[in-house]
Amino acid sequence: MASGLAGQMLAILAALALAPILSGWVAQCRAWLQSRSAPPLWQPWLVLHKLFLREVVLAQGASPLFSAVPFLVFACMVTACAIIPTLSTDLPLSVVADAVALVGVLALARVLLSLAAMDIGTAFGSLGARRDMLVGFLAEPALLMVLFTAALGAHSTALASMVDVLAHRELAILPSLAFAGVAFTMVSVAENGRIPVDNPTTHLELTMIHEALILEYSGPHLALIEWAASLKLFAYSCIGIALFFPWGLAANDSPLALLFALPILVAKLALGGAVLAVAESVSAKMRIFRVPEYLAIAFVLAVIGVLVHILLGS
Amino acid sequence: MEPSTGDSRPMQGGAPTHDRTSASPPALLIRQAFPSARPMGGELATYHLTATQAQWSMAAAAISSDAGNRPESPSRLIALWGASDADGRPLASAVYGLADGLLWVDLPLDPQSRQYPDLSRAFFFAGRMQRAIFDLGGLRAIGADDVRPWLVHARDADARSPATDYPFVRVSGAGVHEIAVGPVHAGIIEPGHFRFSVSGEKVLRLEARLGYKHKGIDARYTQLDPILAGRLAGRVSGDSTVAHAWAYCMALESAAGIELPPRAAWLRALMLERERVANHLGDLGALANDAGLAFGLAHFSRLRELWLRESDALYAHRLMMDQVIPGGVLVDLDASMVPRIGQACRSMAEEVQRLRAIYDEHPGLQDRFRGTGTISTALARQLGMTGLAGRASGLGRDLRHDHPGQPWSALSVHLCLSSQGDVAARVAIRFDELLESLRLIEAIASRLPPGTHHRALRLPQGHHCGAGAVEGWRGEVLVGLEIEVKGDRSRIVRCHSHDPSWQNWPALEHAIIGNIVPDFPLINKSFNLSYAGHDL
Amino acid sequence: MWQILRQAVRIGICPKSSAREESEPVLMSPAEVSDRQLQADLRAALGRALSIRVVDAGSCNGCELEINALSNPFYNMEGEGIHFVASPRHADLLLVTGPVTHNMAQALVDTWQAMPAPALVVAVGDCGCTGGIFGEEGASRGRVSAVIPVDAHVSGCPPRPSAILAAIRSAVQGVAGA
Amino acid sequence: MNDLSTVGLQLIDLLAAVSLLLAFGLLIQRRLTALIDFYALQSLVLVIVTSLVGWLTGQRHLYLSAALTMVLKVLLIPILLYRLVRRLRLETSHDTLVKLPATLLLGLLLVIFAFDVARPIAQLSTAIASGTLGIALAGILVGFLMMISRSRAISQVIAFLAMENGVFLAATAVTHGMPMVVELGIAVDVLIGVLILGVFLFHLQDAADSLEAGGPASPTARLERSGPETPKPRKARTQTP
Repeated sequence: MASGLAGQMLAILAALALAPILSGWVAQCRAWLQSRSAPPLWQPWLVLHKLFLREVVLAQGASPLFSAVPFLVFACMVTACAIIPTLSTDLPLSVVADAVALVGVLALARVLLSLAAMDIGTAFGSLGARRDMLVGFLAEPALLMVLFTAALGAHSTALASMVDVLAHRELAILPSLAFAGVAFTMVSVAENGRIPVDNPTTHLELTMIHEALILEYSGPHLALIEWAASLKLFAYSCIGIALFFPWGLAANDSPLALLFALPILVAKLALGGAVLAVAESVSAKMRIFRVPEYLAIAFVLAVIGVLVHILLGS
Repeated sequence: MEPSTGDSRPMQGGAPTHDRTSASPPALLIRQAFPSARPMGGELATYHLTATQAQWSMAAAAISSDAGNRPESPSRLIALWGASDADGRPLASAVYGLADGLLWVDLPLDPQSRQYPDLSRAFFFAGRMQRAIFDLGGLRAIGADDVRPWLVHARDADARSPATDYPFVRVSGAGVHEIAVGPVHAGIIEPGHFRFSVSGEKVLRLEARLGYKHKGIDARYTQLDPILAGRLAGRVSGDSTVAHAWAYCMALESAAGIELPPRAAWLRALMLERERVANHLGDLGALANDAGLAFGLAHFSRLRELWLRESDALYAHRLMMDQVIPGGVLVDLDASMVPRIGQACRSMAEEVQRLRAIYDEHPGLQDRFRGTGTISTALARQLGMTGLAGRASGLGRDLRHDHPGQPWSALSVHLCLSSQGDVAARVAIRFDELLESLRLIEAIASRLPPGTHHRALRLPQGHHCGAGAVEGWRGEVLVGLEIEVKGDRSRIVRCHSHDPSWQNWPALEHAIIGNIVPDFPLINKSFNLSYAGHDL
Repeated sequence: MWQILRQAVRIGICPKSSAREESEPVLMSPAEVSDRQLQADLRAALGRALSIRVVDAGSCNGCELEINALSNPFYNMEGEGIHFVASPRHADLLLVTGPVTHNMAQALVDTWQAMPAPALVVAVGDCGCTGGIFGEEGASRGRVSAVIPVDAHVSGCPPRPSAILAAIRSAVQGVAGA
Repeated sequence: MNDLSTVGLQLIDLLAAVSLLLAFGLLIQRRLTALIDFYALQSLVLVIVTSLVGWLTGQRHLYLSAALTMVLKVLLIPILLYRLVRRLRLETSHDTLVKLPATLLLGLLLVIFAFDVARPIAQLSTAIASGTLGIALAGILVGFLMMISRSRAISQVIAFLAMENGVFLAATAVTHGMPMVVELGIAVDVLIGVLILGVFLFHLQDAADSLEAGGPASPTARLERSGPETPKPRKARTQTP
C-alpha cells in the first residue's frame, strides 16, 4: 500500500511537471513549422513562475466564486490526471473513479470556468461561455461513447481495467477502436481548444472560445488556469495513449516499474505532441457554426465504433 | 472674389494640358452651367469652381444621377470637407471624380448661418463627412438625417468613456443583443469602437464609432510651412505614407504651377508600388492568420520583412517616409541598384506564386474566404466604394489606369478586377495587384528617364489652389490645398487630406450583415481600412 | 498539406536578427521609475517571460506596422518569451504609440489601470516621446508621459523593430534606473 | 500459421472498418479534391485486403485482382478525376443537398440496418472473414446515401465508385473474390464510365454552363440586404433614440 501511495504521488507529480512541458513542446514544434526559432521547452514553466510572482487584480463586481474558480478548476484537472492510468494500471486512486466520473470531473471544470466568466458580466466572458458550453454539450456525449466502446471490451467502466484488458490482448487495435480513435482525436482537439476548433494563440476577441473565458484573470489565478489547461491537454493525451497505444504501461505499482514506464510515456507524448503541432500548422480554423457538425461527426463515429464492436462480437 | 458669381477662379499656370474631347455627360452638363471652367495645372486635370448653393446641389444631383444611371460611369464623390478661406469666411468643398478628371467645387457660406445643402442623400457615405465637418468647423448640412457627433467625442476633455454616451442605432427584437468592442482591441490594431447587434452568432447590424485617433490634422496643416507640411501629409496614414505625401506634393506643385521633373515622377511611382507590395504582403499574411493559419502569417511576414529591408537599403527608411518632397524626391536611385531591384522583384514574385498556390488549394482557408463578407457590384456602386475593395466588388476604377499621367501612361497598368465581392475576391485582387506591382517596379527601375530627381520649388506670390490625387494601395488619396504667399512669408490657408477609408468604412458595415461574429476580424482585415487616415 | 510542410522544410528556420547590430538610443526617465522599483526576482522572471499589451493612442499606424514586425520570423519576439496578450490583466508591460489624442486619453488610462502593478510603460516613436509633428495642442495631447508615467522611450519615426525590442528589454532590466 | 491467420483475420476486420470510416469521410466531405483523396485511400485499403485474403487463402488470382485495383482505382481514376476538377474549375463549395447532421443520422441508421441484415448471412457463410460482410454492406449503403445526397455529377460519380468498392470488398471477404472474368469486366466498365463522365462533363460545361444534376443549385440563403438609404436589415425593427 505504501508503495502504491508513492507510485500515485509519482504519477501526479509527473503530470504536474510534464503538462506544461508538453504545451511547450507543441509550441516549439509549431514555431519550427513556421520557420521560426522556438522558445525553450520549459517556457510555460517560466510563464507560470512569472505569473505566480505577480499580483492579482480583481475586476469590479467579482464575487468570491471568481477567485475560487481557478483553484477548483486546477483541483479538477489534478484529479483527472490522478485517475487516468498515465504510468501504471495499478494505482490506488484509479479504482476511486471510473470513466464516467472522469467525464464528469472534466465537465465540472468547464462549467465552473464558464460561470466565473459570466460572473464578471463582460460581453466577451458571456460570449466565450456560450461558445464553450456549446462545444462541451456536444463533445461530452461523444467522449462518453468513445469510452463506452473501450469499456465494452473490458466489461468494466473503470479506466484501469479497460486499459489493462486492451494492453494484454494479442492485437490491440480492434476495428471498433479505429472508429473510437478517430472520434476521440476529434473530441480532444475540440475540448482542448486547438485548431481547427479554437485558436489558442489568437489575439482577436471576437473569435475566441477558451481565451475569452480567462480575459479577466491575472497573476496567480491566471497561472492556475493556464496550468489547468495544460493539465487538460496532458490528461487527454494520456487517455488517448492509454486506450489506443497502451504498450509499455507498468502493470504493478512499484516505483521502479513506474520509473521505467516514464520514459516510454514521455516518448509517446513527444510523438503525439509533434503530430498535433503538424495537424495544427496545416489547417485553418473552421467557422463556429461548423463546430456542431464537426462534433456530430465525432459522435456518430463513436456510435459506429460501438456498433462494430457488437457486430464483430469482440 | 464674389461668392455668388458661379465662376471659376483664375488659376495659376492653367494651361489645360489634359483637355479631352470625350467628356462624360455630367462633365458636359457642368461645362454648360459653368461656361468658364478651366482645368488647373498639374498632373491631373482638375476643374476648380466657386459655386452658388443652387449650383452646388445641381452638380451633386447631376453626378449622382449619372452614377446611378450608367453602371460603368466613373462619376463619383471623392471628398467633402469644410474650411475657412483666407479671410476667415466658412467654405464647404467637394471634389468629384469625372471621366476626364476631377471637379473641385467650393461653396462660400454665410458666416452667420454656416449652412450648406446636404449631399448625403445623393452620396451615401457623405453623411459621415458632413458630421465630421460639423465637429471640426461648426458647418451644418441643411436637412441631413444624421447629426450625431463623429470625430470629436466630447468637448470636455475629462468626460469618461465617451463611447457610452454615443447614441448608437439600436436593433430590437426577440433574442437580439449587443456586443461592444473597443476602442482598445486585443490585437495590435488601431483604436475604434464597434457595436454589433447579434442574434446568436449572426450579425444583424454593425455600427462603427470612429474618431479615436482624431488629432486635428486639417487644423495642424495651417500652422505649418507649405514645404514642411509634406512631412505631416506623410503621417496622415503611416501605411500609405508615399501616397499621401505624393498627393500633397502634387497639390503643392499644382498650386505653385511647376512641372515635375520626369525622373522624379518615375521615382515616386517606384516608391508607391513598393508601398503597395509591402502592404499587400502584410495583409495576405494577416488574412490567413485571422482564419487560423499561422503558416501564412509567418511566411508573408518573412517576405514583408525582406522587402522592407530592401526599401531600407534603397532609402534608409523602411516605410519610405519623407522620401517624397515638394519638387521631387529626396534621394535618386543609383543605376547600380537597378539589377538588384529586378532580381528582388523576380524572386519575390516566385515566392508569392508559390504561396498563392498553397492559399488556393487550402480547403480550410478557402472555406473561410469564399462567400464571406460579400458586397455585390450594385451595392458597391450605391455605397460609392473605391480602391482595392471597390475593384474586388466589380468597380473598375484605378487612377493609374483611368487618368494615366506620368509615368503610368508609359507603363499601361493592368486593372485587376473581380465581381465576387467576398473576402476571397479581396485576397485574389491583392495577389493580382501584388504581382502587377512587382512587374511595374521592375519596368520602372529599368526604364527610368534621365535628368534631375528634384527641382527646388519656388512658391509664386498670391493665393493659389492645387489638388493632387494618387492611387494608393487602399484607393484614391486626395489632397486639396490653398496657399497664400506674401513677400517671403508663405502659409497654408487650408488643406485637406482625404483617405479612401472614408468611402469604404460604411461598406464594411454592410459586408458583415448576415455573417457570423467570429468572421468579423477576417472581413475587417480583408478591407484593412485606415483609422488614422479617416480620423485625421 | 504537403505543400505547407514542403514550404516549411524549404525555408528552414529564419536567422534571428540580433538587436545589437542596429541598436538605437533608448531614453529613460529614471526619476519616474525610481519610486516604482521592481523586485529583483520579478525583474528576472519578466526577463524570460514577458507579456505585452499594445495601445495605439493616436499614431499614424507606422509604429503599429513596426511593432507587428516584431512577430515575424526574423525578430521572432515569441522565441524569446515575449508575447502580445489580449487582455491588460495578463500584461506586464504597456507599449503605447502615437501622440495621445483627446479621444483616446481615457481609454489609455483605463487600460493602464487594469494592469497588475507594477506595470511597465514604454512609449514608442517620436510622437509618443514628444508629440511629434502633430504637436501638443488642439485635439492631440501629445507625449504619452503627459497622461501616464513612462519607463522607457524609443525615438524614431517609426523606430526600427530592433530599437523597440531593445527598449522593451531595457525597461524590464531597468538599466537607467539602476 | 494458425496464429498468423488469426492476426490476418483481425487485420481484415480492421481494414474493413477503416474502409467504412473512409466511406463516412466521403459522406461528410465537401471538397472535391478531398473526396478524390478519400476514394483513392479507400481503394488502397481494398488493395491491402485483397492481397491479404489472397495470401491467407492461397488464391493467386486475387493478387492479380489487387494489382488491377491498384493501377485502376488508386492511381488512374483519381488522377483522371483530379485533372477533371482542375481543368473544369469545379472546386466550389455548397454541394450537399441534405443538411449534414441529418445525413449523418441517416448514415448511422443504414449502418445499423446493414449490420442487422448481415448477421444471419454471416453465420451461414464459411468464408474466412464473415464479420466483414456487415461492414462492407454498410459501406455500400453509405455510398448509396452519398449518391442521393449530392447534387453534383462528379460527386455522384465518386459515390458510385465508392459503392463499387463496397461491393468488391464484400465479394473479396465473403466469397474470396469474384471470378476473374467478372472482375476484369467490372474494372473495364468502371474505367470507361469515368472516361465517359469526363467527356460528358466537358461538353456539358460548354453547353449549359452548369454541372448540377438537378439544374442550378438554389441560391444560397443570404440575409437580404436593403439599399444604402436604409442600411438596416428589414427583419429587425430599428430606432434612433
